[in-house]
Amino acid sequence: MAVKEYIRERFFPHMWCPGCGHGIVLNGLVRAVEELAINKNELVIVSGIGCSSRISGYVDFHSLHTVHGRALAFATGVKLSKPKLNVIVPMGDGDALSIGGNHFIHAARRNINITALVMNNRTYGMTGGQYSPMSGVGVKATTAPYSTIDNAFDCVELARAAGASFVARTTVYHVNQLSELIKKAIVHDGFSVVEIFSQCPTYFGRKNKQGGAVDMLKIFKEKTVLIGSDKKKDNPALMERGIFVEKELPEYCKAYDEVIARARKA
Amino acid sequence: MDSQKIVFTGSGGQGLITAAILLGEAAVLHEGLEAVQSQSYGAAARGGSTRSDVIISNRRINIPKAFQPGVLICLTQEAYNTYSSIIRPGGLLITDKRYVKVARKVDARQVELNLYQTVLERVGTPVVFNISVLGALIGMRPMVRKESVLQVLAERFPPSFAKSNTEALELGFELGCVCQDEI
Amino acid sequence: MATTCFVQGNEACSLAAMYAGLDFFAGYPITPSTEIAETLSARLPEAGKKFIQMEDEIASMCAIIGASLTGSKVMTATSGPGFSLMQESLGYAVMAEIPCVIANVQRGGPSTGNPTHVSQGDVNQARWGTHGDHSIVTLTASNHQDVFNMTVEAFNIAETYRTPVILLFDEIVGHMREKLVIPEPGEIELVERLRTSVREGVNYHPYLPREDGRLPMSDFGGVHRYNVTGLYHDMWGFPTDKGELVDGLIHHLVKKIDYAADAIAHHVPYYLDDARTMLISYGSSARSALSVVEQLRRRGERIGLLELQTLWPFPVQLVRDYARDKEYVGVVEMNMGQLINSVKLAVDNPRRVYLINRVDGRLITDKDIKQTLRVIAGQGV
Amino acid sequence: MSKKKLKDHLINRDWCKGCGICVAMCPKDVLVLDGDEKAMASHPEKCIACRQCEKMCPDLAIEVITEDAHGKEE
Repeated sequence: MAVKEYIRERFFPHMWCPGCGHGIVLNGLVRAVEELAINKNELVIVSGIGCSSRISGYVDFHSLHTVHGRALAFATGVKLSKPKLNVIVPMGDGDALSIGGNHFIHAARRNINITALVMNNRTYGMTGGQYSPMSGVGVKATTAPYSTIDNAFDCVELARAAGASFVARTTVYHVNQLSELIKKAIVHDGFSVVEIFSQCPTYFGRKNKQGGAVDMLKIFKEKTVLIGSDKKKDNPALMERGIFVEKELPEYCKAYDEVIARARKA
Repeated sequence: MDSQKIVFTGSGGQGLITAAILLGEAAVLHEGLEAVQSQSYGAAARGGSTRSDVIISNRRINIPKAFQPGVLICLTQEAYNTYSSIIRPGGLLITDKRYVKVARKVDARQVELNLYQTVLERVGTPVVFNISVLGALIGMRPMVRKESVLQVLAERFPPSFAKSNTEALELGFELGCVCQDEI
Repeated sequence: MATTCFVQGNEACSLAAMYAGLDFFAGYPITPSTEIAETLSARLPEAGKKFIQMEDEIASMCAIIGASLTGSKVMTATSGPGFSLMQESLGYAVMAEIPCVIANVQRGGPSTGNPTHVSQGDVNQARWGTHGDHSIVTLTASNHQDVFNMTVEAFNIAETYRTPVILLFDEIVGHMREKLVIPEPGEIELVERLRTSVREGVNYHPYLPREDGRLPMSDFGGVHRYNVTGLYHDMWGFPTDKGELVDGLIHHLVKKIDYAADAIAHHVPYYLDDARTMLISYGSSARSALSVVEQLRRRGERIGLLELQTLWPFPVQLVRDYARDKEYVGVVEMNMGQLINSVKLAVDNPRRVYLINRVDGRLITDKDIKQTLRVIAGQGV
Repeated sequence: MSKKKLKDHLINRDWCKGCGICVAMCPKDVLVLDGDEKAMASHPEKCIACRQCEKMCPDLAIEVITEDAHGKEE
């Protein structure tokens, strides 16, 4: 395993808390990139702000650590300007779906060939455990001492409705599926979204009495099923994992090439 | 040549801004003059009131707005009511009978054209009304040559418009020249 | 042969950007700047280059920063409300030293204000709109030839100093049409991006200035994989909170622009040699100021105009030198007094600096200026 | 394809934060946390080289080294 070829070892140990699921996402991402044997010089990682976004500093790609919520907008500039680059955008749930929600749906609408990884731990970890748009109703957070009343998004349905041509979901417990889905998302020619349930034992776990990292991983195991599983029929509350959308649609940068062709003909 | 200040007023969609641009462009590109064109914008793209100012001079033009224009063209009653007072005393106020009933309250020579009707009868389409207004203007006040405007029309519009544009400009120009004798 | 055309100021800005080698534009429609996006949406694809209409101004500013890092010359255009939205990422471009050009065609404000009327109310926002200590370059112009020149200069400064450059035009200049002579290619010198000569495998430091102060860049997609962040960072671009590194970074960001103030102090003096009264103005109000100066000169008054085209960094030395022998200075601007504060700080006798303004969305006229001048001179209205 | 055999667990003690995920997720109880709260292979002989610990380690601190039947390192 040549994982170390793809990381910046001098910054390890990383800054995430013990047992943080984001490290497992990093692990799966690096594994996926290694298996795809992508030239590191053609890989750009663009991230926003939050615990998740620190992932960009740890990988030995071209790395762009931007402002909160706008990573996809920066990434759109990178990709459209130089379409041969592979652009991967890891985001937290607040980064992607709260402050960055508009950029998320518009990147999906354009179907620009960017891989968005939504690392969903249902909280704002960096600022100390406030509730996020993915916390859902009845959750305790440092800004919800009486528990939340806000509904959560369904990230998969949002991405699908907005026009993403690859949409998948998994958890950091399902590590083999994790790197497989990231690989498929990177290879997919269009906007791809992988929502990854990730645990924050420090804030979400503690506040909501879910136990430590191991206990939270077990919850991911128990509360999710593969798409199409019979278990879902018996227990509709189970969250499905797998690929929800995978279709060929015109990719934005390629469509833009046609604009250039039309402009030159005119 | 002293500065010529012309203000076109009417409603959006009448093509007045285009006429103003054509005038400025003819002066700059084909007469070696300086020109500035500006327009006031309303929120509505069509149907709102429109004003476009053109200043033509052989010197640098500092202030781009024509506060007291020597020529004022009003092509709606509303524009006439609103703007007729801004004309420079002794200036030229041009209206079209189709759109404006004049009240003769200002100190200006007022010329009432019957241009819209004539264009409809002779060219067959009201689309080129603005071009004929421009023709009438330079017929009355030869600030740029007709040939310069024809050249700009040829550069700006596809060949399919050439015939009706030329007819409209000539028609307006003729009427303008006739009026020039009267004013 | 240079080409002569009769265009809007916004078109002049667009044509200049193309002349300067613009590769990538991202923007969002907003009056009175929209013609820049419209013109470039036609021109850029013709040249095989990129135009994108983003979902908002925030995204537009972010997208041009991303594109710049791949080696593109980039630009966005907006007006007041959009400029407000861009401030966070504008600060990012300052911090990460990203060459980019932001055209702000000013309208009335605050808030939605008046989209179709003139104002010069964003002068201080251009300087201090984003948070934190920083320096910034802001250029402006009063006529289309200068709009062209200053736009090309904006790209040149952006590349030279690795900095965002703001073009601060106004509604009058943006929307009016006048003559523009487009120079031949090569007639105006262009500054191209300075790229590192460091070879693959050798340590490249994206934030280590050369002896001349310039920082050679490496395009994303090239052989050097480095980090770009809005956090305080070291010479590799990685976050740091070490005191001496942070101190060095902040000083570098401010000094690289402020030390260049004299070199980039673009201005036009009119009749200042023997003037006893000096007007200072910029943008469309400088046209009215010049009209006044010419009228009063014809009456024998010794008055002149200093038209500033570089607003930030404020040309302190230039203004101080011109103001030295003047009885008084009138600053003509269409706001409640923004640039005048810097003028007062620059001159020896700030009590002889007067504001001549108009803020009702109409162009300040020669009459307005003359009336205030009479008041200043104690001659009554 | 010949079956992979464990050669070694490389555990980077500087990176390991002692979260215990590897210990809990190992199907064969190979790993434990030692007195310093760092992962350690206490029963390497039971390892089936499934790499679950390697893939699930949030600290990227574990590498499972295997060899094939001919003793070639993988």
